Amino acid sequence: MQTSAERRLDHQTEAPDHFDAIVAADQKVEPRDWMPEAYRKTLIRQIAQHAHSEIIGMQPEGNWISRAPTLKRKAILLAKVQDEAGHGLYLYAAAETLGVDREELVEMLVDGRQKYSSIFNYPTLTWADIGAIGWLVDGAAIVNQVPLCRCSYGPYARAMIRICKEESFHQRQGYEILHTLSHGTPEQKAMAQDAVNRWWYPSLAMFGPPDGDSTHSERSMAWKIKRFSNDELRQRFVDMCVQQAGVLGLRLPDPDLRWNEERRAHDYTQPDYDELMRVIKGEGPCNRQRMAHRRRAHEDGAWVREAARAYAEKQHV
Amino acid sequence: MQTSAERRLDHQTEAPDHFDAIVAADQKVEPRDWMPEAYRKTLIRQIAQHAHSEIIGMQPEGNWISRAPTLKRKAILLAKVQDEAGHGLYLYAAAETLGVDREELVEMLVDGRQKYSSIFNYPTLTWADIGAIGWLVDGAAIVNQVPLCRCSYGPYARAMIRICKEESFHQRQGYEILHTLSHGTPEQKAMAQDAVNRWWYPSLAMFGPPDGDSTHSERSMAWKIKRFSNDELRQRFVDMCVQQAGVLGLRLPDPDLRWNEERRAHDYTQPDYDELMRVIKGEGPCNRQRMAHRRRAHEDGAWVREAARAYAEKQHV
Amino acid sequence: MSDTAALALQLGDDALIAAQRLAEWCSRAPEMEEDIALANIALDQLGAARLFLTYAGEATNRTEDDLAYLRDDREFRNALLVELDNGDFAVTIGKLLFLAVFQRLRYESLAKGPDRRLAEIAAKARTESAYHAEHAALWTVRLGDGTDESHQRMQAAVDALWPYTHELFEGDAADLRRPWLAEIERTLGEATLTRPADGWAPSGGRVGVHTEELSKLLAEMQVLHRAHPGATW
Amino acid sequence: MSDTAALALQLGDDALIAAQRLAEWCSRAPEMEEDIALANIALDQLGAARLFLTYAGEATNRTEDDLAYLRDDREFRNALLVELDNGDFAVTIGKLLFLAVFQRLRYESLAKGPDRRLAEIAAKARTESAYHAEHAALWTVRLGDGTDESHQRMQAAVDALWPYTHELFEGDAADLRRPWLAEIERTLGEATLTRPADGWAPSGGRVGVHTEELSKLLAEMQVLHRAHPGATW
Repeated sequence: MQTSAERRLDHQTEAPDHFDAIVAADQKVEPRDWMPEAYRKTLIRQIAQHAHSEIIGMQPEGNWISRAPTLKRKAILLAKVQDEAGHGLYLYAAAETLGVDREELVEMLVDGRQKYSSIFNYPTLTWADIGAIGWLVDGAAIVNQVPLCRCSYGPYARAMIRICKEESFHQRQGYEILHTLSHGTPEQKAMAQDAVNRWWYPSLAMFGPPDGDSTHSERSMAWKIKRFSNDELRQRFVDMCVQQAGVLGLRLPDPDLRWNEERRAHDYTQPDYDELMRVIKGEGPCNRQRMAHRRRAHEDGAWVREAARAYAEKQHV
Repeated sequence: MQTSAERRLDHQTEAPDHFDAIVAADQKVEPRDWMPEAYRKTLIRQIAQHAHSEIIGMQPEGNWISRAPTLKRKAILLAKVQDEAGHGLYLYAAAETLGVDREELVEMLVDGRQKYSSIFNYPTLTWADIGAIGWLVDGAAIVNQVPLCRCSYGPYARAMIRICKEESFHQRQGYEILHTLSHGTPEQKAMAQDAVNRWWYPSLAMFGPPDGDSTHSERSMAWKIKRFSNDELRQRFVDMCVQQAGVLGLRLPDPDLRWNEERRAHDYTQPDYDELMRVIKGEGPCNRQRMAHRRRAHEDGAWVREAARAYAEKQHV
Repeated sequence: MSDTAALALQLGDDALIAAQRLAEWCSRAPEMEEDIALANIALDQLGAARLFLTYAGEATNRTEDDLAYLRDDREFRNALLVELDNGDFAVTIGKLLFLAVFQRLRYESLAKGPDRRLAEIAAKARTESAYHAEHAALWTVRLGDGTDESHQRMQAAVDALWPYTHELFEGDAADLRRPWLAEIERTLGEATLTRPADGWAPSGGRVGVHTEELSKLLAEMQVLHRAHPGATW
Repeated sequence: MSDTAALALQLGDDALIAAQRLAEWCSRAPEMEEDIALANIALDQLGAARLFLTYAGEATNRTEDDLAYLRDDREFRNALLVELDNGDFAVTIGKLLFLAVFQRLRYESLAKGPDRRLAEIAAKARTESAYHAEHAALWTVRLGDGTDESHQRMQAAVDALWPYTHELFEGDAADLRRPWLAEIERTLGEATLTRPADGWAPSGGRVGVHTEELSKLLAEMQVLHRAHPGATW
């Protein structure tokens, strides 16, 4: 009979092979499986950042709930922002399977040690921004996320399947808002075009730096966390948007955007990656505002969470 | 040669006669003069309540500064509310000549030991309320205050002269707002009538309970702090308003209001004095809100006042 | 306006303004689960508001949006309770508890009432209200029987809101106060909170005399709709 | 729109939004004298705004009220600094200090400029700005060199606002930064405050890309005017 120390040793020596085999066979790594520490850390960082993005992402859209132009739109938008909180929860739960606490992760968000998607550091200036976020930002997110449904880490892949389903619903809603605006009054159409003008390049930047400059990418590919390069996904997104913009009757704000017959893809102007770096560094229009908002909510709620804990403890006595 | 103690004794024995003589001769009692303790206390209470009313009175009108319908109206309203702060300051200064501190008085306001005029416990619901407050509330204040310009206590009388001049300017502005509204669109006219409907009876109640129920009144008359009874002033106000309402083209909301040839005055329906008592007791629509607002401003500003004191002390070292 | 339309308007306005206030919590709640729960309740209230307002406007050919976006505060018929500032989480929970228990009782009674349309809407909404009341009661007990601070905040909230509960039972709803009180007193008791004394009973909401807060809430709620008259969204 | 009209619009919008924010303090200031002083400054800003906006609208036949009440935030040209939330009294004083010193320098330069109307308005406004700057400097020093708490709050305000000052010097106003800095650094020094490092420099106000706050400020400011198109007040 083996001692538990021996079993652990066995497990650890056999484990790397087992892990490699799972990944090679396109099967899922599960929480009980051995995994390289770097794989675990990469996943925690990525899933947490993704979860944080859902939570911070509630703010720019939440900004228009009180002012939504019809009750139906108000309900749809509120439900959407609520879904984002839900996505945050699934993702924190997926991260927790890797041996971290949600509370710990939230602390890291609140004190700036972990990041969230830079796209949410741009302001929502008009109602049409709600449409543009749905169409472009959720659209980009979906292009990014669909491959993650096949990610090698099981809990993350399963969370993504659920999230992608809802995201594509959100994207359709955003598209529909823009469609209504662009077929509405001249003021509404102008509002829609203005929003697309402002959100286009930040959406392109959501795919991250160009492949040449991307850190972490290669290893993530090998581990089958990531399946396509930043530039591949960006191209896919551009091609998709061009077609949809036509139906919407809106221009994408890129004079050099055109079909390249040879590449069977659109040529397009790259986003300003220096701007992306500045926004990541904390110098986007709304970084401080988003963080302050999150921090205030967290602090203002402290007494409530404490009360809930105290009450729960009394019930267990 | 007299000792100072003897002089003081002399002063005190001679003083009551001197005080009575001043009052009888319709001259002014000044801070240096001896005065009965009850006279002093009555004045402090009355002047402080008057000062508090100016300060609390900033709130209902301040509620519409951000929404004033033109820039000109915004400027006029802001200047008016600012004047009220100024009136508060003159009046606190007048009270201070009677040997109390402003800070002490403000504390008494903030913790509810001293009152302010109940009229400010009604909400301003529309822009027309700004007109109605100017016309009716300032109008009633002027009818109340003009006789105070001849009050026996010098500093109070002089403050009132200055205040009455500004108040009558404010009243004209309110009248003019209502006049513009009542000659504007049907919606504007309806807004004006609605405001007059709501402010009429509370304005009548500003003159206090009917003469039969009025405490303090007789002594104040004898001391020439007060010169007319509550009901005399109320009648004067009604007669004045009837005539002006005609020019405005607005109805006063009293079906029994009519000229009484015999009395050479208008008969009118008395305000609901039970309501007045409830509002004084703290149960008006906005008592808690007004007090909470004042208290918050006071508390939020504490660190600033402290800093100013600390800085001033450093300069004197 | 018929009595039924007037009643539908009142019910719709209560639910609409409650939804607008609850939605202010979105992205600000004390925990993520609660963010979702409050949004859910806001969505339920909004859903009920839409049904009631649609019904209220039919006779006069006005849509739910006409009623929500093109009336000013003097025309709104909600009780003052729902328009009050959210305050801290305890105030929000207090408002919800008082409102939701009332709504549930009212919807139960309407579901048995003579007007078929109102009965249908009420039958659907009462299930939701029961959940809202339960959720609010749970938090009332947690906060009341939690820490010293939470107890004190919850008691302060209940004290501040109590006067505004009287208005709910004006007119036809008078009979509901007794069962409402029974349920509220039970919850307050469980929460180790003191049931405030009755006294000051502000009102006016049902005849359009609101607090100064409502016109500001509406300014924000209606700004976009009003800026584009006749537009489709 | 001519360059002059565009400039007048920018100057008018700075002053108008500053006035709107300052007026929020009315009945809320830390002492009564300060309530009066802030209202005075708001009135000065509002007065200047009216003159600039009247001039800005002449060529296109729009009144000061057309410009103030019938544009949305994408059409406003104020610097972001003036639309930021008032925050605590230290933030308000910091905003006023940075703005008023800038306005005084800008008005001084315009008063000597070629456009007669702008020069006239600027000549009047610069005296007022000098007073505003003095008042703000006085408080900056008092708070900076007052108590520990006030020092910390004033430093935090200066740090938070500093990035937004860069935008003031965009375009034609670039030359003013040096004298502005000299004066601000002197005041900060006297106030025992640290001058923040330059770095992040948010902008966009001059082309109508504002913070999320502005459209909310405008929703409240414009609600009544917009609700009654064409009415006289």
